[in-house]
Amino acid sequence: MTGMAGNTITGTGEKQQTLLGADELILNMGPQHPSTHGVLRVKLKLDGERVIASECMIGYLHRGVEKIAEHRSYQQFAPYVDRMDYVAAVSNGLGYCEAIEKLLMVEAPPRARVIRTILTELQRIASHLLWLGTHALDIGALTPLFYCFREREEILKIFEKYCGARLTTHAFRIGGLQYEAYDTLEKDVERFCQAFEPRIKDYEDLLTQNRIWLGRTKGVGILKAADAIALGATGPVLRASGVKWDIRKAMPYAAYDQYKFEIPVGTTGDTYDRYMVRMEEMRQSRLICLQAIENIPTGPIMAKVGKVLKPPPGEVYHSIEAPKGELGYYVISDGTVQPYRVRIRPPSFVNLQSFDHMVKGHLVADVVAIIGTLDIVLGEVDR
Amino acid sequence: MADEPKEQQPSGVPAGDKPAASSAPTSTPPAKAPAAAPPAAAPPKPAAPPPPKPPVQLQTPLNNELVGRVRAKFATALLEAIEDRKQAILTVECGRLAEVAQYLRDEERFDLLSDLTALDWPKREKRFDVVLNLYSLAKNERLRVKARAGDGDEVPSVAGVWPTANWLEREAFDMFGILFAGHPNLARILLPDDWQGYPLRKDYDIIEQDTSWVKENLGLESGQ
Amino acid sequence: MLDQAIFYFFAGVAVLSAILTVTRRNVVHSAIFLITALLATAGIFLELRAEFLFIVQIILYVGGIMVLFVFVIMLVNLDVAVRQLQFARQKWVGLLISLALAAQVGLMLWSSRKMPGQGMRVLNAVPADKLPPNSEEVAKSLFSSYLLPFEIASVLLLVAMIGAVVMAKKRT
Amino acid sequence: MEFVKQYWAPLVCGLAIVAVLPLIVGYVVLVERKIMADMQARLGPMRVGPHGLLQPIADAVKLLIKEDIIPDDADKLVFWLAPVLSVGAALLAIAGLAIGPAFQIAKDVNIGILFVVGVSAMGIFGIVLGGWASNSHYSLIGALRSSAQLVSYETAAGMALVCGLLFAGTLNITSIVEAQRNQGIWFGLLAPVAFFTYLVASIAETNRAPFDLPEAESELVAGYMTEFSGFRWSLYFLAEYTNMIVVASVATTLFLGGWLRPFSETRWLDFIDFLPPLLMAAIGVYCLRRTPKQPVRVQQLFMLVVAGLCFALAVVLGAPVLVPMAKPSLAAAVKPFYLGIHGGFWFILKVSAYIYFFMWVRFTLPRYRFDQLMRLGWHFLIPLSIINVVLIGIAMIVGMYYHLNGWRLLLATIPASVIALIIALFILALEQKGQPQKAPGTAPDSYA
Repeated sequence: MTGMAGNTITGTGEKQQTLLGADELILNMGPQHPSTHGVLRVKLKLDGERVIASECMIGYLHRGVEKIAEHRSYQQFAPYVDRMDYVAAVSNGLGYCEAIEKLLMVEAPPRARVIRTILTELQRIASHLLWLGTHALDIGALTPLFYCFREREEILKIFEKYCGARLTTHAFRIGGLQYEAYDTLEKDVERFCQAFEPRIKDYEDLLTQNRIWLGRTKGVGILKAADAIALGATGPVLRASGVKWDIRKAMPYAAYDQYKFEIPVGTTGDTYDRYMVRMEEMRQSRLICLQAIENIPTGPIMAKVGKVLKPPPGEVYHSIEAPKGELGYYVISDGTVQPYRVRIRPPSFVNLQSFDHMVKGHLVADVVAIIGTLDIVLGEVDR
Repeated sequence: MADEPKEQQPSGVPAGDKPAASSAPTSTPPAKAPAAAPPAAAPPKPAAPPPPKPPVQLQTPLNNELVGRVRAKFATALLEAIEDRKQAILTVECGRLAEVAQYLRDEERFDLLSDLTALDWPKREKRFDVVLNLYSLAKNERLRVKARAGDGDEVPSVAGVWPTANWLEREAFDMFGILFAGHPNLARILLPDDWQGYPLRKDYDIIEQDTSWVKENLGLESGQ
Repeated sequence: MLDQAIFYFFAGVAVLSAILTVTRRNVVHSAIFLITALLATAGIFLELRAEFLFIVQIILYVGGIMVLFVFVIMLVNLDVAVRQLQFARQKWVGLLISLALAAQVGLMLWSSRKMPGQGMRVLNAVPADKLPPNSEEVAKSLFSSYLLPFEIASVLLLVAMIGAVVMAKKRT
Repeated sequence: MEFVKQYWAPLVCGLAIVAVLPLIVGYVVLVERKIMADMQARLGPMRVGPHGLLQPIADAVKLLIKEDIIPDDADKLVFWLAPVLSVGAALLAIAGLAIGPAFQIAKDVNIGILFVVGVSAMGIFGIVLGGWASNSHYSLIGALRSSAQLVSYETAAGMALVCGLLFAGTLNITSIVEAQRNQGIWFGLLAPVAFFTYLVASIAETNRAPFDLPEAESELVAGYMTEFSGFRWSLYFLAEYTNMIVVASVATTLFLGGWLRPFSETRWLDFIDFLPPLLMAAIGVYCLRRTPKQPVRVQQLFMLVVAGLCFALAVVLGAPVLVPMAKPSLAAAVKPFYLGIHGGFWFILKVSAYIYFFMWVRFTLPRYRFDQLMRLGWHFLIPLSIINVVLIGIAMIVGMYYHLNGWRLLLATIPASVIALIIALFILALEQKGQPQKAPGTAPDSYA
């Protein structure tokens, strides 16, 4: 398995005999590159068009979030969590708040948990929409991007009505919710879900049966199930390789155990399967939202948690199913107001590790497609 | 919090062996005497929020069949098995971490290494804790394995067992300076290669770092 | 008078760019001058009202062969080729051959001078009415009287193409 | 002198083309951006002039005053020459085209279509030399890729043209259209497979839509155009769009019956002649109705001007059709006038429909990878077009044998086209079976 470990391109390595006798070409992609989804630098060793080896250089967006956590109180650190995966801020917040609630051995009231589920699922759809738009744009299809952003705009409007912010929402508080659901929340979500179904069909018409799209995604960036588990890939990347594991089903949190939804699983683990898995996930999230808004339980929206949180010393590891994969929080408290250590397990960081494994043997054009299909957000990779 | 996997409940009565306090709090008054045995009837789940009396002791020693098998196989290596908030924690001797990891992955089928990180307890003589959060897809079960390492000790790398540990160990090295023996390419991953010091160590003072950088690069006194 | 002027212009351009092709040190420049030389000859064909030859010259030589020339120049990394010594002191051999060639041309010119009306220097005037469409003429002659050479040539080309494909196949 | 006397008309037309073309290309770009926006649920350029109508002028001025950067040790001569060569080839190709029966620069050039194709093939040099001259590794790869693509798709386009020429029997553009008029049917209907192959090959030849690999933004920055800025870059841009117009007009001339009105020979369909003026009048009315909705006074004025223009055009187009009705005596005098203007209208309508299809394909389809693109060209398009030539030849012989001409020739050509399609599917199946999902490692390297 050691062969799996990411190899680095040191200057020494023997010069492989390439096609025209020309030495291999070291091509630098990024950190400023239209398709690296943020400040990722990929060092590609090419033989003509073919990639022999690749190495990801990350850290350009490292803000030292974990160091900051040790100097902030539990509530003060919550907004920082949104800045990591800025595309799916709501689910970051949910993960953090639930981890601290677990540390406090406190449980959010049912009404709060249902509203949290609705907002997290909407955020998953928004995150997948952004992924679909940029992924299709990298492969050359110009139109899906604008359709996806039109739908995503609807979701961001709902967030704005609920908590005033669109992107880094800080929508949840430790122990429950800060804001009561605004009165037309059910109607807005209902309207969005009704309008969304035909829209997904539009994307599918544009891409799924498109021969060029099939040509560019089928058999590209294959990650077999065993490799996916060994490389720690989680979320849609793992499920597309055929492993049926979703934290929402395996270890249900918030209100997921109350709703029926399937988990889409791929077969070959290539870019096309990851595309199909994410499209199906969007449909399932829509179903969850519809089931959830039917009966949002009444009652308090905040558990009895004091103003000053001093969780008993100890540690907890809590993970949720973020749109990109398993987002884990390992929080250690020493009984004081500030956490002793908050370790965040970012799905994009771990999924990016399988990039080197996937890209070997492909052409430069596929590198772009593989970065897109991993759906990485550099804010989360670098923390 | 219905997410606790049922079969993971500690069946046996907490055995009598002493729970070495896994987290010796530095700044707070020594709330628990490290040697004192935990109150026998540790309430499985404190119903009311912890009353202002000294913070209740949540770490209870753990002795289920998993711990039994591991103790049978690695008698001396397994230093301690406790449970904190219904999550199993095994503390393993640092030298034999790789072996235990191999065993856990092959026999116990913990095939997914969710996370590998490190903790810094400057007060202790072996200051670092290397923490592995494992997950078993088959048994839908989580396990946390800890190994204590001093500053400059060589921790055997588990990148051989789970390739995902490659970058996670590089990050632990980058942030804490823990050396991992047998790691294919131990180098900084997030910080620039010529960065001095290891930021996530407790004694790595941000203010001091900022003033020294400003003085060195800009040649003037930083306003901090 | 105008035809004379155009002819000499094209002929001048052709000769000049031919010389430049040979003397340029930069390979791409010489390729460009070779293209101008071929275009100039195409111009001369046009001047002689042979538009089919004109367009065939452009498509074949300039659009086909020269593109591959430039293609190869790009692919093979040039810095190695430029450093090698180009002019291997074959001045004398070159001079000798050009003299022989000049003698031959001179002989032809001199001998044609005596034949009335066939003189190379005198171009016949442009016929006033519509020209016989020479594409059709070329086609007719190609497929009637010269059918056999046409077929042999095409077979030859086919063989050459197959040979190229076989050689270029990757020794996998 | 007598030279000027003899050739003043083509000279003037040539001058007009070179002057007007950048403007036409500017507005083609605007139309493309507007249609793209419309397809993507947005508005497109709206800021410069009413509905962005002055955008091309703004673009042109921007490009002119932009700083002209030359990479430091680039080859000055070649760096200057490359875009000029590209535009020169494209403009020269336009000279061979015939917009209407009246408007043709190179009057009845005997090798019409061949001239246009041959000269536009010279555009490759502009691209290759441009890529080489800016001596950055990205543009060199981009240049090599695009030249490989152009060379391979030219063959396919050439064979498709051959198929069309089989029906026409001549290379001269005006006589091709005459042939379509005499046979009463457009060659595109007789040889649909050839038309389809030419369509695909022409998209690839102008580096557009699914085949726009050389300047695929997501990979090699901007391919051969990377180092060119300001006016040099706009020359390449001009060349690309002129090539698009050239390719569209060649296709229209050969497959869509040049300047012929649909069903030009059937007398009882003559009311189609009223279509152009009515269409123009309709656009004029639409502009009038939109005028009050314009926010700014000057935009309302502008819309009025546009409406006036449309009505004037409607009158100009209507006159040759209405006048003979009013005074039959004038019919003969009006005839050439009618042919020229209506012919021009239909030609431009068909060319713009063809270009609209280019744009439509560009906004919906993702981009091919380079080796897929080459495989499509060599393994599918070229064999298909060659087979199609053979089949159409056989169909024509059968047609001659049974004296089928005009619409009846369809009886022979339709089976030929069907057989060609079956063979095409067979090739595709072969392709699919040959390497259903070849491991990427063994994908044919594009330079092999």
